[in-house]
Amino acid sequence: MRDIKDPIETEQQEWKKQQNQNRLKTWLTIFSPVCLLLVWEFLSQSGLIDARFFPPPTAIVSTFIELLTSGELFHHINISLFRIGFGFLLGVIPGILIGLCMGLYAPIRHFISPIIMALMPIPTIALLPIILIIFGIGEVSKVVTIAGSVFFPVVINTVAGVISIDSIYLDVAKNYGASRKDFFLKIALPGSLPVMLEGIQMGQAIALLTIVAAEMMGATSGIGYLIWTSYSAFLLKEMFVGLILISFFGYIFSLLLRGLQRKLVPWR
Amino acid sequence: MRDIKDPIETEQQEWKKQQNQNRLKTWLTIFSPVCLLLVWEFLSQSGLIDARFFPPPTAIVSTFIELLTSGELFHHINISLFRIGFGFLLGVIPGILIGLCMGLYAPIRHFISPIIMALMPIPTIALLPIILIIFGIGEVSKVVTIAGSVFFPVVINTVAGVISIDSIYLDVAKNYGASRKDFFLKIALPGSLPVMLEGIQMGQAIALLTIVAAEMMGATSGIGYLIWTSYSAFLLKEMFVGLILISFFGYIFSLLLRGLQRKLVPWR
Amino acid sequence: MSSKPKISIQDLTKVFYKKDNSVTALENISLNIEDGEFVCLVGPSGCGKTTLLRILAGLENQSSGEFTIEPGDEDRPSQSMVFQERGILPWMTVEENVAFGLEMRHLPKAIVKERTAYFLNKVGLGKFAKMYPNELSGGMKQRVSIARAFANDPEILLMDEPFGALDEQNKYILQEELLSIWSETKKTVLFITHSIDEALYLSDRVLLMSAQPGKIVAEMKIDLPRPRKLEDFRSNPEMASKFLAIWRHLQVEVQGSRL
Amino acid sequence: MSSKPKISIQDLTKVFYKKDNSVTALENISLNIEDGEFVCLVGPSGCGKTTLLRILAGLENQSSGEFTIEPGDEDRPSQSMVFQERGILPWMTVEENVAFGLEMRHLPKAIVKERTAYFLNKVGLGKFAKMYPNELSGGMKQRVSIARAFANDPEILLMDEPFGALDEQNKYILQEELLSIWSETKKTVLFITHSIDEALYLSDRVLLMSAQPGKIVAEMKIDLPRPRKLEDFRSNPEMASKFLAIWRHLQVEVQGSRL
Amino acid sequence: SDKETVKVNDDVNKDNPSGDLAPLKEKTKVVVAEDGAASGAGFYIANEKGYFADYNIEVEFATFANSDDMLPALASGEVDIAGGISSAAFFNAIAQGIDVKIVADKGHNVKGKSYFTFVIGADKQDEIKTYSDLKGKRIAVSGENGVDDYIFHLMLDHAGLTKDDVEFVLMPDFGTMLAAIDNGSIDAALNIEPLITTGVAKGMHVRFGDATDFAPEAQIAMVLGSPQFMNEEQDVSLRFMAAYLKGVRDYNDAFKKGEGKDEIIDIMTQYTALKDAAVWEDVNVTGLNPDGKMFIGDIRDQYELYKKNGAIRGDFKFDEAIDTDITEKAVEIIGQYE
Ligand SMILES: Nc1ncnc2c1ncn2[C@@H]1O[C@H](COP(=O)(O)OP(=O)(O)OP(=O)(O)O)[C@@H](O)[C@H]1O
Ligand SMILES: Nc1ncnc2c1ncn2[C@@H]1O[C@H](COP(=O)(O)OP(=O)(O)OP(=O)(O)O)[C@@H](O)[C@H]1O
Ligand SMILES: [Mg+2]
Ligand SMILES: [Mg+2]
Repeated sequence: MRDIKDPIETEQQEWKKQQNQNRLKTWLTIFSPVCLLLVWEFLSQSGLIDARFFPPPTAIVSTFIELLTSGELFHHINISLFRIGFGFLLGVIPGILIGLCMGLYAPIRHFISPIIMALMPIPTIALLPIILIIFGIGEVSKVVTIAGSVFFPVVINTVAGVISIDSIYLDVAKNYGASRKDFFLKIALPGSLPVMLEGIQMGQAIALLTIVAAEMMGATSGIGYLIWTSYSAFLLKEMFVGLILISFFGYIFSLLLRGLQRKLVPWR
Repeated sequence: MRDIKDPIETEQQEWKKQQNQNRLKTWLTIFSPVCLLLVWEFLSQSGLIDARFFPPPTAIVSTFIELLTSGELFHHINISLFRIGFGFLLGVIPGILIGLCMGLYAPIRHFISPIIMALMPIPTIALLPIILIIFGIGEVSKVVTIAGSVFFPVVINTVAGVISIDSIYLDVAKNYGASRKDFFLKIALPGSLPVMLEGIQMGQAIALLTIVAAEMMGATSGIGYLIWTSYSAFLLKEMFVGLILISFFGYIFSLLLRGLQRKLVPWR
Repeated sequence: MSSKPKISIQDLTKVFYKKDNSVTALENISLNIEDGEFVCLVGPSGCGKTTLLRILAGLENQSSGEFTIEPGDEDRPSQSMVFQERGILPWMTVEENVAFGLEMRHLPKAIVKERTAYFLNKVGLGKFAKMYPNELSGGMKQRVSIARAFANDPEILLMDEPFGALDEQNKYILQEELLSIWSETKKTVLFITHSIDEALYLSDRVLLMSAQPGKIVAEMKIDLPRPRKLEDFRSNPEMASKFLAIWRHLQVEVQGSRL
Repeated sequence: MSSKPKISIQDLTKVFYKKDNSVTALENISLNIEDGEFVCLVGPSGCGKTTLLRILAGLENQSSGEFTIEPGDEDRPSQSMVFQERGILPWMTVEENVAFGLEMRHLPKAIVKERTAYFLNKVGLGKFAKMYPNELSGGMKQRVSIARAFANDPEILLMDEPFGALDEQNKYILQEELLSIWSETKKTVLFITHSIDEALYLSDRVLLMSAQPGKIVAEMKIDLPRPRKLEDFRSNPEMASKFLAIWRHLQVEVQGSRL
Repeated sequence: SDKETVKVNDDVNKDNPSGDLAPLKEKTKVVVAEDGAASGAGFYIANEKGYFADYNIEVEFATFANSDDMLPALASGEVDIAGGISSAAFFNAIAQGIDVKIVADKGHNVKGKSYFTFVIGADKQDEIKTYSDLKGKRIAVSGENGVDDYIFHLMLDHAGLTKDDVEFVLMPDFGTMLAAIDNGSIDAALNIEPLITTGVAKGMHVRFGDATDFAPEAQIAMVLGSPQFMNEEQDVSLRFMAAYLKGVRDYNDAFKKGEGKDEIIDIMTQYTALKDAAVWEDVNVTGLNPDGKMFIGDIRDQYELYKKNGAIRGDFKFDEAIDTDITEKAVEIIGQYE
């Protein structure tokens, strides 16, 4: 028995080293944004970068607190989250449905693909007037703007997901006599889910990127509105508050989606 | 022998049917944009959609020809292609290098990842003043704007590509005594290439999406400039010419990249 | 040979046609399999074994010739296939995978539940019912696949190298399990394998196929009494000579097709 | 046993430590392998065979104990490993894969070229030199892997179930090829397999491992004369009894570890 | 005028809440497109002081990034009133059948106190002393073929320069000009309040002369009306204009006469991005005519310039773009401003 104790101790020490390294990595992950902010603060305070354009983070934080206590910020955040949320859903759901149809039926795919490829590279900013004409200046147009940019990555990845389903699973379904509906629900949907979710993750990033453009027309509030009105009034601290909020929500959303992914794709 | 002729004929007929179907699909692919244009033309001509905002394609084509014969269009295309090309390279090359380093060295990855995640959702439009402060209003700032948005998908996919390299290949390299440099060039780079190229494909799409924003600052020509100045002068036909050019280049670029992919990843 | 054969195949030919070169995968296959018979098909790689099975399973159409599967008296599916390792659905739990065939036939919930549980226990996976396939070893996955096919209670079972990817010990264990379930249900089985030992151990009859184009060139009755034990089978000199006979035959075919 | 053993392992133990449960994969392995000997290691799944090989290959560190590989007189690498099917690099051609070890040692171009060509021909892949692995069958991939290891000309060869994923006919053919190359070079080989037949057919000595924690519980000398033929081997009743001895032993181990 | 076909309820009664026109029978919503500029003062003040409410008008503001974006919204009737600049876009829109009308003044420069004028880099003061010193310099202008471009041209004429003598830098965002002038990318810019004051305070640029030196009567911004609103809802539009002009008059009282200035500045800080009341004391505020009168001749000059530059496509009658009837009628009702 004394012989065995030795190797376990050796490995235990190895393991502890490993644990320490892992802890170090976690620390690095937390430390790096803090580090970035510290460097920024230092550069800005010391005048090495122009504090008028890059106000020190502490100044941004105090502006943030001001806006927060005045209640204004909550209003901006609320309305933007609403727009992002609805726009996201309105882009994701048709994206999935159309993507599934395209993936399953080759003629539909061949017909729609070129149209999607042609529309995708058109910048949102150029679509704003068209959206405005069709959907007016209300909430709908903002939601649609976001939906429009979310739609593309979702539809493309859904098609890729369906196509990537191993043909053996199609054979299994056929061999066991799956009906059309069963095939859709039990093979096509879950089979394409992993790749589809990557598209949705991308869609989420794009929804955030689009909020500024969406709130450039006829909005009177929202984080995007805050960013561009602050910017055009050269209130850079307020602008940075908006940008940091967007970063923050980007982080939160990707965590949420990763959680959803773990729930929806438990088999991975 | 007479027995065998029969099945071959049967299969030949099957094959011909298949061929016809494939031809049909090709036709659908070509037909669908044409179909879209025809519907648009009809709706616009008949007044079912507002021709002031959606001029019929024939009118757009004649504007296109006008711009083309005046030589103006060539100039716009040239300068934009130059900006897109350089911006693309300037985003892709650091993206690959930083991505490889992040993929190979966990501490670097843990340090840089959060910063990248925080910067990614910041819209290009909000970065324009910062880019301008640092790079001025010349060509550099336009190229950098494009590079900035191309960088993110490339770096993220390169990291994913390196991480996805099967650990058995790392074992092979170690077992056969690969040096650091050999490991980098013969394992990490080719191993991450397939996923990396997907990031590059995405970067290409984003480069096109960004050209309008990039050419909003101090530009006097370019497709993006054409689009937004036409739009702000309410010359919608000219704007549509610009948008269709972007669509067209998106198509061409993705074909080129797919060709490159076939060259660079012959083992797939 | 009193009643009609369960599976009867006449002059079945399959050609894969391409513009430049067309491949004759199967040529004039004629074959009868009795009800309750366990038949193994052995042949060199690429000789068309999978193709034959896929035609019987309705996943591929023959180019010429015919086959019939004698219908039973009940409302049972005519065939179910056991695919190789990749054939179980990764997004369903073990239980859902086993229930798949029954669900597709929209049987009452209670029946689905009962039969699923029965066959899960039969293959010793009762405790793993809620797990996903990626948490299982290769051997366990194949058990799921077999349970799914048996739970579906088809007229005939088509098995395409179900144990090809397993290690030898697991293979022996699963072979025994398969024989034990089979002896209870007495299904008609058409089983494909590369392994001569496996064919000899499992089957009532071994069919030998030639390399491309695939034809049935020999057959061999295996009259070893059942239940069989690996020990008896291995120490049986008659089996050793049968092994060598098949082996020589296949070697000629394999060498011939390798050039 | 006149000179020093080529590989000597003393009291090698490997523990995989985790917070909650630590696994003892190998326990007090002691073992000598002579120069030029072909040794097969057989054991139930998960008993630590791969772990032992990885330690010898320098891909893993032992927890305690020692091993030495006697260095040769030339400037040769001490060992090369033949991995399972996935072990060849998909982004290199067949030729580049075979040359990989030589390239890593930065040998002169001419030598690399010559040796690569020699071993490519040896395994019958001369015509496929410019192809990528995805265009090859499983058997051809394993040939590349073997050629790569032999081309590297190491002191010893470590082979981890190289033929595990192949069909039986291809397995027999590759086994023959391996023996023929080995008999030319007379390398020391440590070969892992699940297949009792394979172990008996290939090796000078079979080592049997117990289920977790892996220990060497038995060894068996195989004195069948070389060159061996599958026919002789299969019809040899002594081999059949050795097979059954190992089989019984493993069955106990496998059943024991299955609960 | 010939538009009398629409019957307008214009009876005046001192007992009405407004002291003049009767309130509308039903509460009516008017959507006003704004870009958050100080020149929207009339709207903001009228809204805060309840002049719209007196007529039972409810105003909803919609903010746009720039005035060109408002045209499609005006044309489709999504917004009723917009504050915009005169630009080729506006005339082109009319030429394509989008029947938008120019209704009233929404911004001109006050002599010597221009709110829309040139600035030069703070470090360029020794280099650039007179307009002709701008030769060879980089000048940022926020748009081509708009009022910015027009003022830029007038300045060049005044300086005796041509377009080729300077480098025209297109920079659609006034905020960006601050950054660009600070890092030396540009030497001068045609900027707008309150960014001019902000930039001066931060030491980025200084005011350079005054736009009234060469463009004393430039019509910079205008109230635009949607065709439906101006032609078919004259009951509403008349009351809207009356309330607007009341707001403009309060504005003039505050900034010209100093009456009730604190209240007005308070309103301005609420509605614009300039939140610092103290800074409003330094800002050169927008000139807003209390009777809504515009420099129509100047608008015509602008149009001629755009046409000369080839930026106008299609034909239309210039006079049809201008519809001041309602404004004039509103002035009649609420009386001339003293
Ligand atoms: N869809 C197909 N298109 C073209 N040729 C095919 C197709 N499927 C199979 N083949 C060809 O038909 C022949 C028989 O293939 P099959 O898969 O039936 O062989 P197999 O006996 O199952 O081989 P293995 O033992 O390797 O599984 C092969 O030559 C193969 O290349
Ligand atoms: N990196 C690791 N971390 C933790 N446990 C491990 C690790 N590698 C192997 N093990 C454990 O060590 C034991 C031996 O594994 P090993 O892969 O050596 O078995 P093996 O004999 O090669 O099995 P097989 O025949 O299935 O290949 C197993 O129980 C396994 O779970
Ligand atoms: Mg097969
Ligand atoms: Mg192993």
